[in-house]
Amino acid sequence: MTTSPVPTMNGDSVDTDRARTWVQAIAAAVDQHKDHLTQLDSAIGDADHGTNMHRGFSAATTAVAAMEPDTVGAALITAGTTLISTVGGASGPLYGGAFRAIGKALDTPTAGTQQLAAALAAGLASIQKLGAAAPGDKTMIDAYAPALAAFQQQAGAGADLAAAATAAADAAEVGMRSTTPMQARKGRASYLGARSIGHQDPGATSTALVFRALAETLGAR
Amino acid sequence: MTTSPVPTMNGDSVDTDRARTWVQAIAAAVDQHKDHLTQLDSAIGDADHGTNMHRGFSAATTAVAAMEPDTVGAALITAGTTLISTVGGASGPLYGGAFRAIGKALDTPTAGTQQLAAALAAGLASIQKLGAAAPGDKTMIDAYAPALAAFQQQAGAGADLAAAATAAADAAEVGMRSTTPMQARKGRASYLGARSIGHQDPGATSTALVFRALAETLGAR
Amino acid sequence: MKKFINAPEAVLAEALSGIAAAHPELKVDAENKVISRGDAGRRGKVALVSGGGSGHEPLHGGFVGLGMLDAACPGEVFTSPVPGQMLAAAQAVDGGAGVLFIVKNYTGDVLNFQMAAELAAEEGITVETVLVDDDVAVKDSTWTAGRRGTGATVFVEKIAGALAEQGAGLAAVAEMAKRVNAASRSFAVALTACTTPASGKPGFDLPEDEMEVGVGIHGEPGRRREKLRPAKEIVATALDAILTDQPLDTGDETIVMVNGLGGTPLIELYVVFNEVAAALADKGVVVARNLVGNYVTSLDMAGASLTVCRADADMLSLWDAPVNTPALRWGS
Amino acid sequence: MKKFINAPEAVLAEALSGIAAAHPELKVDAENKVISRGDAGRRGKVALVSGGGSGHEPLHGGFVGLGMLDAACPGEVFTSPVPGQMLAAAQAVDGGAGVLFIVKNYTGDVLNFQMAAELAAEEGITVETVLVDDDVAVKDSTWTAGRRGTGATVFVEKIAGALAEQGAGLAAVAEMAKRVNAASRSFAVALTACTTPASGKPGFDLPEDEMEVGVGIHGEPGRRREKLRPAKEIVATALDAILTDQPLDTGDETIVMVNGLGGTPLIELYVVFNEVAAALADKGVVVARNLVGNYVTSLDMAGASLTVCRADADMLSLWDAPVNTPALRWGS
Ligand SMILES: Nc1ncnc2c1ncn2[C@@H]1O[C@H](COP(=O)(O)OP(=O)(O)O)[C@@H](O)[C@H]1O
Ligand SMILES: Nc1ncnc2c1ncn2[C@@H]1O[C@H](COP(=O)(O)OP(=O)(O)O)[C@@H](O)[C@H]1O
Ligand SMILES: [Mg+2]
Ligand SMILES: [Mg+2]
Ligand SMILES: [Mg+2]
Ligand SMILES: [Mg+2]
Repeated sequence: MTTSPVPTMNGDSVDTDRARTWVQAIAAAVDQHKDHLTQLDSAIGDADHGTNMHRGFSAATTAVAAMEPDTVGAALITAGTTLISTVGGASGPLYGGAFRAIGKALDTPTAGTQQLAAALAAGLASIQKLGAAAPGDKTMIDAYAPALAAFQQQAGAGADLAAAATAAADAAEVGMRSTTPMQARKGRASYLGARSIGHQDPGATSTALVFRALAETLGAR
Repeated sequence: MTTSPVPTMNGDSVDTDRARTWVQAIAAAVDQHKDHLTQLDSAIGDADHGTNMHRGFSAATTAVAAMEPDTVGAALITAGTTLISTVGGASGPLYGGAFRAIGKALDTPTAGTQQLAAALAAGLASIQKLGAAAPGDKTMIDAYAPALAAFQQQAGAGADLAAAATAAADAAEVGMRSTTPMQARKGRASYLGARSIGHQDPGATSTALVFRALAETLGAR
Repeated sequence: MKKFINAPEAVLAEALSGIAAAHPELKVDAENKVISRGDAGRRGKVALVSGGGSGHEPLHGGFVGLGMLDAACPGEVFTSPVPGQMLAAAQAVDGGAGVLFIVKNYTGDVLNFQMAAELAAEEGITVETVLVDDDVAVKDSTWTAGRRGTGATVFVEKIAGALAEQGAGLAAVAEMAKRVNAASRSFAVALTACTTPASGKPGFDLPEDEMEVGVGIHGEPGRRREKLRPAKEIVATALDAILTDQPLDTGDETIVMVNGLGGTPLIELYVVFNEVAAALADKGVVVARNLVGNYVTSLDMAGASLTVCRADADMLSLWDAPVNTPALRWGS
Repeated sequence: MKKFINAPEAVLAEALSGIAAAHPELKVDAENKVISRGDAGRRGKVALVSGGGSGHEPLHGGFVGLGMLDAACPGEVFTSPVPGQMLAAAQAVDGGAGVLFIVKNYTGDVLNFQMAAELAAEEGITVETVLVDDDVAVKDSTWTAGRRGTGATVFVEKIAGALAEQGAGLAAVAEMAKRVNAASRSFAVALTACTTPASGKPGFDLPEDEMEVGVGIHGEPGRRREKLRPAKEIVATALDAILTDQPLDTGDETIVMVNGLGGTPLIELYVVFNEVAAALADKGVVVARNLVGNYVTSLDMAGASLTVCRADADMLSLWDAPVNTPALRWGS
């Protein structure tokens, strides 16, 4: 997950274009890491997470490209709805619901760090409400929760969007790696019992891609 | 196919005991070469020739052991009938019919070289009548026909049984090896067309065992 | 990867088209990916809808027809279908008496069917949901995803389908489906991994003398790996897991399925059934009905699952009721 | 070797015992290894007997029942049964109207059934024999063993069985069986070899990107080895071989079977059938009836065969007649 230099023209607010760019950036990252995600899912799941994410975010990219959104959230709601209607599996409703929740919390033409922090929190709440998983269960939450905490902490400390998103992406990757020694208690990997230990969770891995894409979109270097 | 020294007490006639011993010797050889026969059949057939021969000759040995035969042929007829009723496949009726034909031609308490030559000829005739294969078709006939010819030639030249049977066994092995470059025209291997070339025929291989067992039984060294 | 396909992405659409060509008595909605009965939507009949990832054929599409499902929604291979599909299915088959969703207990299936149920309710369709969770290889607990749904799905679909066909109401059909699930337990063993079209590689490597014990139907490894053992001992392990969870008494009547996971020769399934029948007879348990064959597969996995349902008289008589689907057919 | 068995030598006997337990409506003679209809030997009904090596299940035992076979004699795996078995079967099912032996054209099957026919004649049973030889991968010639019998066996058994059920005489039933065979052609492709219990190893090694074209059902390699190709092209190859041998005209009606060889997922068979249906539609050929599934298998071989029968009105109506066997069941 390398970071390419992106101009930071609008460092302290997200606009409708950037929301769209985020979706596209996730799609690009998923495209690049598709086989890796599927491989991770092959070890402790059913070998479809890469294909699932790819199908969903390709469709979401197409859907948001066709829009003329008025609010930051509009594109994200569309992306979420598209994920729900194209992905299937566990990740479809979980990511779909999260993006819809994030989008609904961004019903303004632009949004700042605090507002984005609240929106990301709504996303996590949606995942937890649907999936009933807790941190430590070896799911996407183990990347999402620390990412959100880092973002909130930076936002509270007055950091700009790029800095907050970069901190979130870094924390997501740490969280992603922390899933390796965990024993899964939710999702398909839980069927393996102790044998799920020693493998990185595919959903936590895609969540790290989502936050890295956000950091890139918001201008991190 | 090594030859163990067997006492040549009755060099110029076969008796009822020797007929039985022949069947047992074939069973022992088949037992030893079972996997090899199956392996050959795996390359150009259906991987059952070793199992088939083993099932048949085990049953035949049991059947002849329980007999008190009056004629040389009686045990061979029983062996043939047992092969027919236990082997199945192509080799069951072919070998079964052959042993029955050989046995019928030996309806005397003892038999000499000439009579055995005629009996072996009756065996080949049975195989050809049932299976309609000719020399060169890559079947057991390619071992049987040269073996019979060698036996007949030795018998005509006044050789004793052991010498004739040894010549037959040697010729059967040459014939067996000659099947490798042939393209099969009969049996299952024929389905492979040109791809049957380069593989030794399993039935010719078991026929070589049959003649080597005869030579051993009749006292070859 | 060796498969009779044109492209991994095209498998589902092309298979659906093949199903449509092979079974003109079914309706196949290619756009929404819904397979339904030719006479679906009959007024007053409770409609049964199931679905799940593809790769388990004949489940579920092969069980659409008289006396069983009204519609099936196949997802991508090993991926739950999406709510829109399920909604389209519910709309296609609702005859005003409501729709029963039969959902195998996997997070993806549960969440997507849950969303579909909400959408259907918004459209004025009454939906009940039954979760199938029969796999005793997975420990049940409120802290986990719970047990997987596997072989019992066939029993639930058959028996609830028969009851719906007889005109029972939604609550009664849902209740029966739950009873069948509650009475059923499954356990599976695999000798090889399966290969999904998208991943192109077997899900795991298994040495020539080992087996995966307690596997699911999505190519995941099982609870543990063991040395391969004779059929008799494998059956003893499976039955033991099942009977520990749900003891059976002398005289209890059962419906038993020995199911192939896709790559197991039928002759072996009969060898397995022979052991199951003998072991249950030893315990005085009656195998009143049985299925031996490939019903809930996992692509090309060489493996077998055992499902035992303690069946009461109602269940047995509904089991015997006519069924006319591509994969299950009897009665008139 | 990984199989759900106890011992290679015990497979056949134990599977037969499993079949007996699973299908109480059939009679299984464990000693003679004969599976027959519960009501076999009905006076005046022509009896159909088939058999062959085991490992092709559901063929033949799965086709014993109303409207199809009266008895099946399973041999050892891939080994023709013996004459004594066939005689026992003929004796068990003869109702005085004669027995039709349905024999797949393999040297072993032909010779053993020939001997059985002689034995039966000695017992006063009238026997007719029909040879099934539909596999166009093998060139027909008086100098060779001739074509193999494969998928068409199912068509012959179904259609001749229906005619016998209607009370037709032996000559008419035999004649119909021959007509069906003459109208049928098959071709098969394999992606992997199968492993017999006795040999314990796959019959051949096939690289990850190659397939065997023109294979039989006994694990032998095919006519040639080729690079693996998309389903569409594989179907084109198979259809081309079939139609070159027996051209079909626009408007011709056919019964088509896409058959799995044991290790092929059903979803792939539907992808294949989709291609077959499209290709035949292109030529104006009508697929009037079809079967998609595992009917004539080769243990765990991943492979598929295509059988096309040009069916006249008689054949179609006999096809539709009721059949009630473990593997094929319809009508009432
Ligand atoms: N209950 C849950 N809560 C949060 N995340 C979950 C839950 N169940 C599964 N996941 C996530 O979903 C990922 C798997 O997604 P995917 O493979 O697309 O779906 P499926 O498991 O249905 O095949 C897991 O790696 C895990 O991170
Ligand atoms: N028509 C025939 N005439 C003579 N021998 C034959 C004929 N057909 C097959 N065989 C012999 O039988 C052998 C195969 O025997 P076996 O494997 O036991 O039977 P099957 O081919 O039925 O599996 C072949 O190797 C060949 O030597
Ligand atoms: Mg997955
Ligand atoms: Mg053979
Ligand atoms: Mg999945
Ligand atoms: Mg054979």
